[in-house]
Amino acid sequence: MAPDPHLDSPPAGDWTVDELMIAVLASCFEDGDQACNGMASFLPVAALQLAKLTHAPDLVWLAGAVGLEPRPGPIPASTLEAPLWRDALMYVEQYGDFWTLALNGRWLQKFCVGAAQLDRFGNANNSVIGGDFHAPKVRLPGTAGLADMGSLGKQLYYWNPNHNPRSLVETVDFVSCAGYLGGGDERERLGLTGGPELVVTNLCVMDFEPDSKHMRLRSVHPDVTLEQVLDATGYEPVLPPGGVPVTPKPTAEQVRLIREVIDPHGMRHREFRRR
Amino acid sequence: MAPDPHLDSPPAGDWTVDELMIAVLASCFEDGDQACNGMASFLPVAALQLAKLTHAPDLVWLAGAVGLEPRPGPIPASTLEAPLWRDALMYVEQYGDFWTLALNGRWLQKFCVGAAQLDRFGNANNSVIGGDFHAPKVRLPGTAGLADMGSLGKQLYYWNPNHNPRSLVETVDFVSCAGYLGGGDERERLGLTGGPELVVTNLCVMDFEPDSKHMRLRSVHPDVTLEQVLDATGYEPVLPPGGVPVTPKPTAEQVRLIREVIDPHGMRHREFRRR
Amino acid sequence: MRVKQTTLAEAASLVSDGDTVALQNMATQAAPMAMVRELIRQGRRELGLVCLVGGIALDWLAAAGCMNRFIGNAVSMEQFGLAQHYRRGVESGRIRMEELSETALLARLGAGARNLPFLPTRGMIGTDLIDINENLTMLDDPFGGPPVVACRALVPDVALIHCHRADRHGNVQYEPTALWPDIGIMPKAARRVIVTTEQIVDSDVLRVNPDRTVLPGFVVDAVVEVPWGAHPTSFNPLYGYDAALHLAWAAAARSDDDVAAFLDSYVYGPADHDAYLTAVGGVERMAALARWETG
Amino acid sequence: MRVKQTTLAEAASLVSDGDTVALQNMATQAAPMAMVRELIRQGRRELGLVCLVGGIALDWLAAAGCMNRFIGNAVSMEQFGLAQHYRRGVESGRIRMEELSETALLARLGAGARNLPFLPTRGMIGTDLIDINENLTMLDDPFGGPPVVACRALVPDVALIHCHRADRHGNVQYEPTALWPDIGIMPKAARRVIVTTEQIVDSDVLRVNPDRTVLPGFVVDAVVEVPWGAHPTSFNPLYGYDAALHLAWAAAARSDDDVAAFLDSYVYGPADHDAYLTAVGGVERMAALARWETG
Repeated sequence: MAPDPHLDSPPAGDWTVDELMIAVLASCFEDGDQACNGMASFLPVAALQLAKLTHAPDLVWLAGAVGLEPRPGPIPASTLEAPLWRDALMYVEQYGDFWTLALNGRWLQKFCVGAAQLDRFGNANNSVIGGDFHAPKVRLPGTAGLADMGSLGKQLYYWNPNHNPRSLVETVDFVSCAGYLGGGDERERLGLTGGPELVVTNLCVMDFEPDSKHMRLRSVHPDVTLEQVLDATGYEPVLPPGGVPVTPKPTAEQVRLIREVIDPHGMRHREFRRR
Repeated sequence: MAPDPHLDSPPAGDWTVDELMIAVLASCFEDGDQACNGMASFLPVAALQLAKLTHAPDLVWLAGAVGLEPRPGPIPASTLEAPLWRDALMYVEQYGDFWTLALNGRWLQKFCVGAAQLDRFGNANNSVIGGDFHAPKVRLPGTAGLADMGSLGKQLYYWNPNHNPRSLVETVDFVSCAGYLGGGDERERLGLTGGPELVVTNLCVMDFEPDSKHMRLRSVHPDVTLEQVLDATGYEPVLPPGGVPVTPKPTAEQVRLIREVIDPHGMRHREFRRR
Repeated sequence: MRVKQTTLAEAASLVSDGDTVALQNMATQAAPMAMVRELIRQGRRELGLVCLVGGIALDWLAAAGCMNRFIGNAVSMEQFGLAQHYRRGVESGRIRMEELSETALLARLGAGARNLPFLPTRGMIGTDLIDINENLTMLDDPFGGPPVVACRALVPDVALIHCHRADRHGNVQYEPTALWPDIGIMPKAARRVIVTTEQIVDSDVLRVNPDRTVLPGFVVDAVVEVPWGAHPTSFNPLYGYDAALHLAWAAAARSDDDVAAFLDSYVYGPADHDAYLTAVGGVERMAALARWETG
Repeated sequence: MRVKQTTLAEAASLVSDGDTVALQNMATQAAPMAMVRELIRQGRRELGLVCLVGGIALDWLAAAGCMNRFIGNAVSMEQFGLAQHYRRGVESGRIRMEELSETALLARLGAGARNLPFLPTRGMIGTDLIDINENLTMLDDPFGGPPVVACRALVPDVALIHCHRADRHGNVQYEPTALWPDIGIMPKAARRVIVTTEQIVDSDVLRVNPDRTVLPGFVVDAVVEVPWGAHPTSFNPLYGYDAALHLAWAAAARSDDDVAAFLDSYVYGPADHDAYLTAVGGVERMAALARWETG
């Protein structure tokens, strides 16, 4: 989230929280990075496209972890179906190619993660809630590639369109994706590099305090109060000294690109309806 | 080498030893087997084609370990170049596909091996002769896929167009391909199944005594004497009780197929010139 | 090459009660649905399913009581929500899930295909997935490097695959499209392989594009021609997923009566695959899906 | 995507003395020969080469004194005999060979590509190859199955690849042909990747056949257009190997004077790649090789 000259256009007068979240996620990607997306990932896909259209034209997108640099077009109804990667430069075979590239450690170093539960140390859970693993209260979809990405030295960017105390919890019921585990240097001691970088919700942006690895409030969105954030969070985030800044609004140009070019059919709103 | 009705045509009046060796190797393959070939493997390629044209029409050939069931045609100047696998049904990718199929253990269970040195227990050497491994008297080409095939439960069929005491030796200078190692159950004790089945040379056919795993004379080619074989062999092969049979001559039909259909350009003779 | 062509019913007889079945599938994509319906109709029981990402196929198998275990990465119909019957099966303890990361599932299947006792990954380290799974264990690098997660070989009894075209010998070809791992590795790991195909063609047709052949016939035990055989999942580039049928299932899944009616209409009822295609909208509907009018 | 297009000379500067260089090659096939000649001309020393099967490229590098070690399966020019200079290099102790089975080389490179400390194989068990190699060791299966041979990760400094077409961003495409492992895994294992290509095309040309793209541009550091860049090896389907030049080399290899004259004529002498093509027979010769008149 370094300051970026391409974003220095006036803030939008008319914006919504999905657009703000997309703008924040877009700012996480730098020119020359590579990134893929998974299932039901409308906000990350929009963010990657926004980054490419603004400050990171040489960001490489592996659509659905399959199609290399498809021709730009409106986001379709699925982020894991063929229309997403139409006219790609390459179909990346998954077994030998995609996971080899992802394991390598030099490429695809940033990954956006949606998680049903996320705890104060950035551990994520998409597996089970409550009960026993083999007879849980709630069976979630499963960890899929996430359990890999969390342990392979990637920088993880969590997004959550529905910030509430059931999704942001003191301790996850099950670690399906390694964050900072118990905090401090526990991750490091297991030989893991990388880790969670940022959490972008519909209320705020959080990062991680460098030593303790406790989640830390970085900014609160415009029109949201600190109290609202704390009430909606299942633990106490570290507060930055000297008050919590307000998340910058998306610029007018960013909002225009999202609405007119990237997602004219409003697929991104599905993420908010879903929960 | 079960008796085969397709071979019951009259023996050729006019045949040469390359044709006899091809006929013997062809008889090792059964209908429904799969087999590939490596570099400079004119006799095995001719044998596979002969088997397909006679008793084993459903033998599957992976030409050069690349091209599945190419259209039949005269053997070209290389058994590892594209003309061999022209018009194949499939190009088998080598890393993920070919070696996965070969490692599996259910497919490609028979493999023809050419070796610079072969010892009485069927261990083969294509690595170094004499001196130290890192400053040998003779550096041979290297083991390539052979060191795999010897340990993966395959049935190995050795061919040697130049039977002499330097190529059939008491003990190989270096084991680049596991035969029966020190004999007896040593191979079994390492957990290895399969192993050498047959040795086909320009003088004779040998197999392996079931218990000791010593090489055993199975038949001597027409017009070759037992003494010639023993003189040309760097160890004493086990002799079958009751005298050594004569290797059956190729049939007239086999010779015709080899000369007119399979190898009209006589590429098979290169194997005899080479040594 | 030997002839492997047969019927859906004959091919399904290669799957026995209790088998571990590797199923090509990816959320809303490319599942051999005609074969799945045949297994349900034939009343298979206690199947274990292996998928990368299980979709509607898994939910139908769960609803019909055909399965009692799952090995895979995730189960989801993506935009059509969770697979509710699968989910309730796990929550009630009727279905046991072995949850693996993608590299771990690929390592387990890869080891199975290659006759290796295990393959390693560096994924999952630090998660709770390792300790609860007897098929995973931490292993020191014998060369002094970092430890790995050893993933035990998995050899499914049978793999079910759907493809664009095949010859009657079972040589399997795909149109250029996303090649998911289930195509590349499951059929090599499994003891038996059943292929359904949009079209059976002469072998010479395959020779035009040998680079598009992904499986040699000798690994295949049965091949069956089933046009639209992946419906209601998508089969790119030929046709899109059927959103209407997915939504109808998601709605029906809430009540036992509706589920029974749904399965009667679309799984148990139709006498054969043609009757199924008629039941889901026939030629007109298929033509729309071929234009990717999926909604 | 970033632009990676450059010249042979610039690209060769990415290879330093002492580097471990993974070289696409298969007896008489598909070696990036133009890049090999450039390295010889630039006088690189103490290179380690990694090939599946090394051919004439390796013999030239050995004759020119550029290499002191080799990791691979075999070295042979098939019908044109052994690589005599490479062979004498090993026999004299000037070149050290790490001899690996095919699965072992693929395991070492595969581990390097996947950032795993090792990968296992079941090949080579019982041979003498394991004990003499510190990069191989027997390892017990943690699940109680049979032991495996652990193959330590190999990360070459640079990989040299030749392809049919690429765009200026380094996205690499092949015509349908045999895909040897060096294409699939070496470039992912190596720290840097240099691609020579028969043709640089607009990216939109690649979009017509995305299934034929085998490497994404982001793994590639330099791409150079070099038509006939694999000569005198073959580059199927475009052209066959040059038997005459292979035979000329095999004959020259017997005498030091002849070797020097040969290298002067075909490697050191020609000012650039066009001059090389003229020296080996020019347009007419290339046209014959394109018809696979290789003799």
